[in-house]
Amino acid sequence: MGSDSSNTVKEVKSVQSLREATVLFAGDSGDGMQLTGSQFTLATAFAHNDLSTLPDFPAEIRAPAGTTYGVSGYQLHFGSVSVRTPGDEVDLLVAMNPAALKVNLSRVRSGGAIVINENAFKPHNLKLAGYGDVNPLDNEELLRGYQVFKVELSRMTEEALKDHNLDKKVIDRSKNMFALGLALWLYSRPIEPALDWLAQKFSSRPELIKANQHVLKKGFHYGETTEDFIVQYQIPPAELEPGVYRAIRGVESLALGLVAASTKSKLPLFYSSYPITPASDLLHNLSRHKNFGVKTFQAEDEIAAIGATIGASFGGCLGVCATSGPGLTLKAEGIGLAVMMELPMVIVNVQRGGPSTGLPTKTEQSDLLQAMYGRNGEAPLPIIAASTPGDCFHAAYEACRVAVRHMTPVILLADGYVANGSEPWRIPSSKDLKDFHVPFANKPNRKVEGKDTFLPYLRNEDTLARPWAKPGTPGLEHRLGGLEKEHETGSVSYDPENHQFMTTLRANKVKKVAQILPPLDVYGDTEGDLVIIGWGSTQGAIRTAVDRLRDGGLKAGAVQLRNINPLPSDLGSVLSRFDHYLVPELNMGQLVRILRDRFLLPFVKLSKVQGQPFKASEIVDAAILHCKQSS
Amino acid sequence: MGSDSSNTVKEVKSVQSLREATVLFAGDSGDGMQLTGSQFTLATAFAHNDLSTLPDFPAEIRAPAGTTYGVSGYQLHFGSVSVRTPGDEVDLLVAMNPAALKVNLSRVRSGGAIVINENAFKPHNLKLAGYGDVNPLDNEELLRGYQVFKVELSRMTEEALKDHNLDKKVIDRSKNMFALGLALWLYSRPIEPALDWLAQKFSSRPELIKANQHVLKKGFHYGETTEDFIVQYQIPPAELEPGVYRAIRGVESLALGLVAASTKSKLPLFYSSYPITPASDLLHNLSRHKNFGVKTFQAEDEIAAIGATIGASFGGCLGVCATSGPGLTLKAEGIGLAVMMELPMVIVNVQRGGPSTGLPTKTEQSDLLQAMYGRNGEAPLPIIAASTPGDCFHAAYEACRVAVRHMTPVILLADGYVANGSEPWRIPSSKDLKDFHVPFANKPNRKVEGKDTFLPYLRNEDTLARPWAKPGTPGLEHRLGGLEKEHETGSVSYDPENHQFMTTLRANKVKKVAQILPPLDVYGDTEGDLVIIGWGSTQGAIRTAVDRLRDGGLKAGAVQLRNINPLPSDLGSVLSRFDHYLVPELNMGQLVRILRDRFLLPFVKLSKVQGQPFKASEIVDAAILHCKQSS
Amino acid sequence: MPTLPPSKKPTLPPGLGSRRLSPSKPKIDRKAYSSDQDVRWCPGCGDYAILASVQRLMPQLDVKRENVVFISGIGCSSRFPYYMETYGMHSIHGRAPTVATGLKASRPELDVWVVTGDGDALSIGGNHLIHILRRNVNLQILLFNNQIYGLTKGQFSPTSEIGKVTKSSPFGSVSPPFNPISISLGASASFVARTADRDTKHLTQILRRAHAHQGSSFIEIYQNCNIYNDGAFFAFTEKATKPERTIYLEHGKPMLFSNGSKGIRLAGFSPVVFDLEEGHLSSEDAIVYDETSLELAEIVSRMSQQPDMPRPFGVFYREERPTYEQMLQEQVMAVTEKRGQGDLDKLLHAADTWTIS
Amino acid sequence: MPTLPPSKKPTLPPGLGSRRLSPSKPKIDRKAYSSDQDVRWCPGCGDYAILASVQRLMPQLDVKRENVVFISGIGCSSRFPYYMETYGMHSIHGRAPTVATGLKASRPELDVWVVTGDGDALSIGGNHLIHILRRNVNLQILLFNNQIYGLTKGQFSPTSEIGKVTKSSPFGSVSPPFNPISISLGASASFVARTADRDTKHLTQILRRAHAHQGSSFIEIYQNCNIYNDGAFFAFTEKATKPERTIYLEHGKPMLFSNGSKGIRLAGFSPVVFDLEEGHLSSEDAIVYDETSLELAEIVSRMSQQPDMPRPFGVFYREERPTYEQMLQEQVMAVTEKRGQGDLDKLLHAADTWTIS
Ligand SMILES: Cc1ncc(C[n+]2csc(CCOP(=O)(O)OP(=O)(O)O)c2C)c(N)n1
Ligand SMILES: Cc1ncc(C[n+]2csc(CCOP(=O)(O)OP(=O)(O)O)c2C)c(N)n1
Ligand code: SF4
Ligand code: SF4
Ligand SMILES: [Mg+2]
Ligand SMILES: [Mg+2]
Repeated sequence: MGSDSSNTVKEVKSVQSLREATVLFAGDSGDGMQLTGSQFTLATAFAHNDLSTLPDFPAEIRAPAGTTYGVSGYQLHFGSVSVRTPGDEVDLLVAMNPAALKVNLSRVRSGGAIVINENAFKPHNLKLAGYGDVNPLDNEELLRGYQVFKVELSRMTEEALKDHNLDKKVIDRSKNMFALGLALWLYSRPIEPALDWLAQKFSSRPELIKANQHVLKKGFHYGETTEDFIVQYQIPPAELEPGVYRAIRGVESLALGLVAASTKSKLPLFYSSYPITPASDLLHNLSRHKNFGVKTFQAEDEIAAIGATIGASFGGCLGVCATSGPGLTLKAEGIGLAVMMELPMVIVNVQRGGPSTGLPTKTEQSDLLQAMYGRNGEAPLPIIAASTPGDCFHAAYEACRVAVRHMTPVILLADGYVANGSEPWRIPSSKDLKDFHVPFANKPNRKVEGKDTFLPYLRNEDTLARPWAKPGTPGLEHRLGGLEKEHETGSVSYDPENHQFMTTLRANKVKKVAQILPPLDVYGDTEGDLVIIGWGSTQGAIRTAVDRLRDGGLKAGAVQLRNINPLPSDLGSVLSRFDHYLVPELNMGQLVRILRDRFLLPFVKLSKVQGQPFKASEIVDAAILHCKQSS
Repeated sequence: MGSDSSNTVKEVKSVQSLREATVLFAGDSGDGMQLTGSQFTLATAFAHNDLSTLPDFPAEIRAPAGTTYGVSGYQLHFGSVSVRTPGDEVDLLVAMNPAALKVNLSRVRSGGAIVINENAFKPHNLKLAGYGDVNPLDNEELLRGYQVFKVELSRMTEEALKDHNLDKKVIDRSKNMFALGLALWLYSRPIEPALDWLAQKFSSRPELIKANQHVLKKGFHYGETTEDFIVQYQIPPAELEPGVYRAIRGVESLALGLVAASTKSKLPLFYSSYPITPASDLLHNLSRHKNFGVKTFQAEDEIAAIGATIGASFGGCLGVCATSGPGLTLKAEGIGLAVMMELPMVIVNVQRGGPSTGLPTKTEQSDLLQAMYGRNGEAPLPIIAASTPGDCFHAAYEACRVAVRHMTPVILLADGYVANGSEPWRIPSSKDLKDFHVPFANKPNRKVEGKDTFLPYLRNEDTLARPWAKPGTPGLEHRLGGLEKEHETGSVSYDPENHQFMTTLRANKVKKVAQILPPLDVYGDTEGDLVIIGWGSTQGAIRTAVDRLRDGGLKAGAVQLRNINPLPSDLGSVLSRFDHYLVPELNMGQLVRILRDRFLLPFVKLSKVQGQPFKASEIVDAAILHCKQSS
Repeated sequence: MPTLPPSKKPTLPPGLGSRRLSPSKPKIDRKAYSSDQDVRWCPGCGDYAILASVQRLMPQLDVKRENVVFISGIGCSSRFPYYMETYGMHSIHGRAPTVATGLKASRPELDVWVVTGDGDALSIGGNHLIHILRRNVNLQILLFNNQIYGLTKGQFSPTSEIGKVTKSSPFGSVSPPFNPISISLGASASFVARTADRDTKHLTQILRRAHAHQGSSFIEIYQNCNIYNDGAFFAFTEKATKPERTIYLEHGKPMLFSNGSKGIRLAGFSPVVFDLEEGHLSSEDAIVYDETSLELAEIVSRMSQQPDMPRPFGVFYREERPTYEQMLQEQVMAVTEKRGQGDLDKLLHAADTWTIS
Repeated sequence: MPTLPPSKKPTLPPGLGSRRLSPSKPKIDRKAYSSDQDVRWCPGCGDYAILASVQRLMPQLDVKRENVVFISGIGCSSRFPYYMETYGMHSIHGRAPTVATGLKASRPELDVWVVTGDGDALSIGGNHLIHILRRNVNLQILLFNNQIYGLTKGQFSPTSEIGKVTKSSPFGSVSPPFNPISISLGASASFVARTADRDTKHLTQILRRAHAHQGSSFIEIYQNCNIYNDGAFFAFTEKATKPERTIYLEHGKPMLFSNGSKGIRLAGFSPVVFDLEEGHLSSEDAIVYDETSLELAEIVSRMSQQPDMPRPFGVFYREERPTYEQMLQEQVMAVTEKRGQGDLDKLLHAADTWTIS
């Protein structure tokens, strides 16, 4: 880094060590906040902190500049301790314009720091943000209790680049690098990863590498030199399990899990999808992995996507498709067909705010009951949920395994939060992944009247799976379809007893999945006052809440359900060891219905539908309230 | 009737009076069994009996003659007492061929009568029916315990028509009239309605009127004259409430209910549908009522049908569409949009056997949870179920009223059994139908900054309905859509609190429907040992079972839920008066899940998925077993 | 050179000069048609120009604002209804034609406009599009074709060219595109036209004619998505290349382009370009465009797939045939006339009845 | 009379005389392709003849039985796969093309046939049909057109004529029909043909040619539903009327019918009938059919909508272009070649990593 080295900082500024911190970058959609956030994340990962992120962007592609609905934010929580949520409260807000301040001020903890791009606080922007004629920077009342740093971000960026011979637009766009540099300095993060990344990103345009790197360093140096900032923070490395790590986003992790399942099972991955937020990135990701034999198919709609998945799976491939809520409705009929034909495949649903088009870029967990029951007739299937960005890998892998083992479609539930969020991820070794047995049928399986015959619905007694015979296998020609099938032969049957039998059998097959589930992992106390039951992306907030509750003296535990259908068989005995049951969900209460029905226990729901994940404090409060009320 | 008069019969044969009887006509799809059954029904209705029917036909249009899967049946239960099911056991089976005997023999009660068309028991037919080389008519073992009447139906029909100069096929096709005549005689029914009907049906072909009437009478006389039949039965009129009656099929009744709602509300009925068994008949029915201003639209698929319904409803019409299970999956996304836009409409789902294409011509109740939850996001809506063919009228009327009152889509659940079945129906008078208030908005509803403004999401506090402003109304121009709406203004809003508020509000609006529900009608005992909770078409079997249980000394009651969402508010207090709870459903247990979740009581399910309605005896047995086990 | 068959002589197409149709209209200006919602498209998006043209056109048409309804699906383009101070619906992806059909069939007096994108109309909504066209529901369908999925941030669409590199096709798309004009002609559309966002005069003229047409009017509008597919149509809209690369179809006029220096004639069944300046052939040799000839429309529509051909704009085809809602309404009236207005009590009793007292 | 452009001179279309392509095939007979399921169509249904023709044709084709897959939707016609002793799927209504696309894209070596009805393919399934055609997935699509919904007992379909009285249109349908040939041409199908159940020789010949074609082959098969729409096509299939009412398209041959006594020529852009026996015009004046001309195919396809025209049968259009699965496969291979076969562990580490020990 030559003479720009920042190694001298610590001598002039006081350095304060923290266990954890939460930073939020917020600005216009066009301000590059998502990039800024991810670069800060990378630097933080390199500093060996644990971390969790929450990107949050508007539904519009480029909402008009300056408006509150055009604000894009990236929140990052990191620490030397285990970090599981993007942070309940913000320690540092970087606000690039008035709208960003307006939208996010309430998230900053009292005493927290706010870095403000002073140059953006002009009358026009103030009006757009709804501040009217009064500049909030002049409003002491409003900003009382915060440490406010007004920085002339835009102007200093211009200054820095005045000799770079770049057009005004380009210059203005680099101001996020100033903010990044400053933030990196504030938390004593290395700037090398960001410098490298810039070099790569603009490899074809050296002038932009130079300019952006220059601004980045200027930001860093600004922190170092200006007297505004008297404290610099340092967050020591977290104690993470030994291993090789990378930062990973949920969608990437999902994609890798699918590729891993395909590689280990030697089943070619056929992925079909119709773009929909927030699932599209999975399509983007997988379409790059063609050299793993992955074929991606952008279908004309979600119905075609599930149809193609069924076709590929009939053909002996690992058929996978992904969508979000509205798309899942359209796949319902096809999934029902797959249930009837008993073909293995994985349907990923990256949930978003509903109903209808709802809040397409916001997170929610409100498709659980749709996943369970959103098909005509009795059409049960296994449901698996991913709890963290890194866990998406394992959940995806597991979904594929279950699908193939039991010859059934599996729904894998993720949500916008887990898919877009990122965390440090210990990279597994391919050889440590569970093996995958794919027993394609290759010969007749029954003598009927002396003739070798293939019965496509003969069962494996253990898994209740029927055989998978792929076209191209001589002698196993057979026909599948959506009409009720006769036991074993698979012929069309309208026989009343057969229908009852097959309906029960299909239900039992799904129940069989519980056989291979590992014992439940109860976080915190394994018996006591309160158990919190969650599923999917709420894991971080729930575990943090359990820590706090235990710190407060409650005997509290938590169970995060990876498998929602079937429920793990030891769930009942875990529950029996607690007095109270709290079920926090980002919906109006869905898992809680399943649990109440199953166990007839007074589970209490905690609902949130605000397009945002839980704060740990919300769960803590609800838990305390509930335990108090009922005792 | 001239010299053919049958008034002399009673003198020569012994006449036995019965309280009730069950007759089953069974033959090839081409044998006209459905017609025979409905004519017998009509005659029975004219004899003022109460009755209930169960038509049962194959999925194929014309399955190959003589096979068991080609058997078409029509079962009819009638009596001087209240009749609520098509009968658990058959007293008289008319079997037109070996396959019909094979399929239905087990339904005949021991001691029951079987009239067999002897001429059809030829080697070819026997083989097709799976009897191999042995004629069951020669198999004493098989037919022991039944009164068997072998009748040369085919031959006698030929004889009767030999001078009529008709071709062989036409002659053969009239043999069902012989069977009908004989059956009418056996139960002392009048033959005039059938004679009139023939005259009408063949009005353009007098030779067929003559021939069929002739054969019908021959059948009647055959009973009278042959010595085979020594007893004739008589079933005295039932004590029905005074009024004007007609026999009505469920689909007809549905159609009339919709037309009635349209007439009373003065909302033009716009009905769109894509044909699907067993809902298509509703389209066929309504498309005849154009002079009521009814417009029917056969859409390109179910998605288009719900879309057109939404369009019509936006336009201020009574939008209705109907489908069956697989079609409901396809409507899910559209229904979610209607929930978000809060437009009134009725979606009729005539359930059939699932999953997937399943058993399209058989009955099942397995779409309840789909109706509840089969949409993305939190999208609650009212669900109403029809319990008998005649009740379809009232359920349809009520569904329309609720939809308009609360500005919400409503799902009306029927099933193949209730839609195809028929019963005597007391015709309501149009003036006795509940009034229908349709408050179209016609002026601005809020002053905003001094300006008259129309807020499309301002609420009626009582119903929580928003105003319905139809295009064409000056000054109320507004936009609807599937994105989350801001309270009152209806503008697009991504605000977290607003989303929580609106989600809760939509849920509360549906709950408000409970306000206008009449107190629950508890059948049988209103407190005691056991309450049976059912919904939809199981009503008849459940009530019959309750009668029998009470005869057996149990204090038993029954509640048939017309409203499943929201549940009636007095259900809890009804339940509290009983010790045991049984929930019979034609599915694997769906209502029972809702009830267990809601009341945390040990409801016990009774599941049947055989494409057939419950027999009362199945419910009686389960009830006794359950009460025994738990005491 | 083929001549027009006698029965199909050019007539003044409806909608041309529609101002004359309503000479005394009071001046309502564009603002009356602008809603209070902030327009949220990206700065520079082609959608703005289309919106402005529509808002300016509406007051000139012979309709009351309260009778106007805009219905859209999902996509950037489908935000359109929010910005129009008329009745409107932003429905679900691909289904706008179904909603519009239900609305128009039940309320024929309304003036209904469908706004849709290339993904909305031709990917997920392809079926509804061809069905509304065959039924000939009387409304206008504005397909904003930007050859990309805008709202979902840049995947290839059913009109994207083969080989297109996008987020979902990093090595190039392998799906050949639809030709929207050919599809709609194949589906028996009764009015088929193409125009572009940047040529607001032509756009307005085409919209006016579409509005005057009785039946489904299908208008493909080339629209620039400056974020994900910038410049896709610049060859046809920018001054430098436009004369060479476009040809404007005008009923009864010879098919000429390049400022009249080139023409299109038929060789066999295929259109070919000829140069008037070479002197062998004159404008007499050019095809005289006949917008009532379905065969000619189909021939000309295929020029869009040939890179060496100028791209045709204007009205490809127009046919007068009964509208769906008109036939439906007539049937209702005919049945009512024959049977009399329905009487509910009579209907309830319309079966064999008996009385129990 | 227009002449063929030089580049499009007739060539021997593939599939004609395919027996010669595989001269030494062992005789497997039709039975090997009959499954053990009872055929459950109504006696007299046109589906039987098509089934028999397909079962007879299969052994003559150069494919192994285990590589053959029949995929259908829902409808009477869609029961077809149950009766073929091959792999098969009776999927859901309208979606067979999607299943077939997934299967064929992932297993290009299979020989896939789609069987569908007019309701299945053109009503609920219209979108998938046009998309599979544009993508040009290499398979055969057999559309059994009986102009009615058979399985649901007789409602009008998207190919039923206007005014048709059915259960759902007691006063006559008000929906104009699709022309399946035009729709498929509009959707850029690469092989489009029409034949009929009762002409098993022609049917077989067309199926053979479709099979030989590389790409999506669309075959409309007129099929008699003797229960709900008996005789819909008798004018084209019965001896008395067939010569007058049909014309068989043959590549490179003049368009003649009525036993050679009448011909079709072009007037303007429209086809017209002329009488050879009147002596003014000879067979030289008839259009020489060119199945490689899209423009001609479209012109001729419109004859089906004109009641005074003979109905065209045969191959309307054929074009060679890459298949979807071939392009997809080539892309996979190219990327693999460039990057090497994927290594999972490398991929998992393909990011900025750090080690904690
Ligand atoms: C059922 C469903 N599937 C997918 C989506 C996601 N989606 C929204 S708009 C869109 C495509 C937009 O492309 P286009 O119609 O061309 O409109 P543009 O944004 O380009 O104007 C998609 C795939 C959705 N909203 N609903
Ligand atoms: C989603 C769905 N909607 C409707 C149906 C009912 N349905 C089955 S087949 C069919 C139409 C059959 O017509 P066609 O495709 O022409 O086949 P055909 O029976 O005439 O051969 C319909 C509407 C269904 N099975 N699934
Ligand atoms: S993404 Fe493209 S189409 Fe969408 S608003 Fe932006 S520029 Fe317009
Ligand atoms: S209904 Fe028609 S199409 Fe269906 S099997 Fe019978 S004859 Fe064939
Ligand atoms: Mg687009
Ligand atoms: Mg058909």
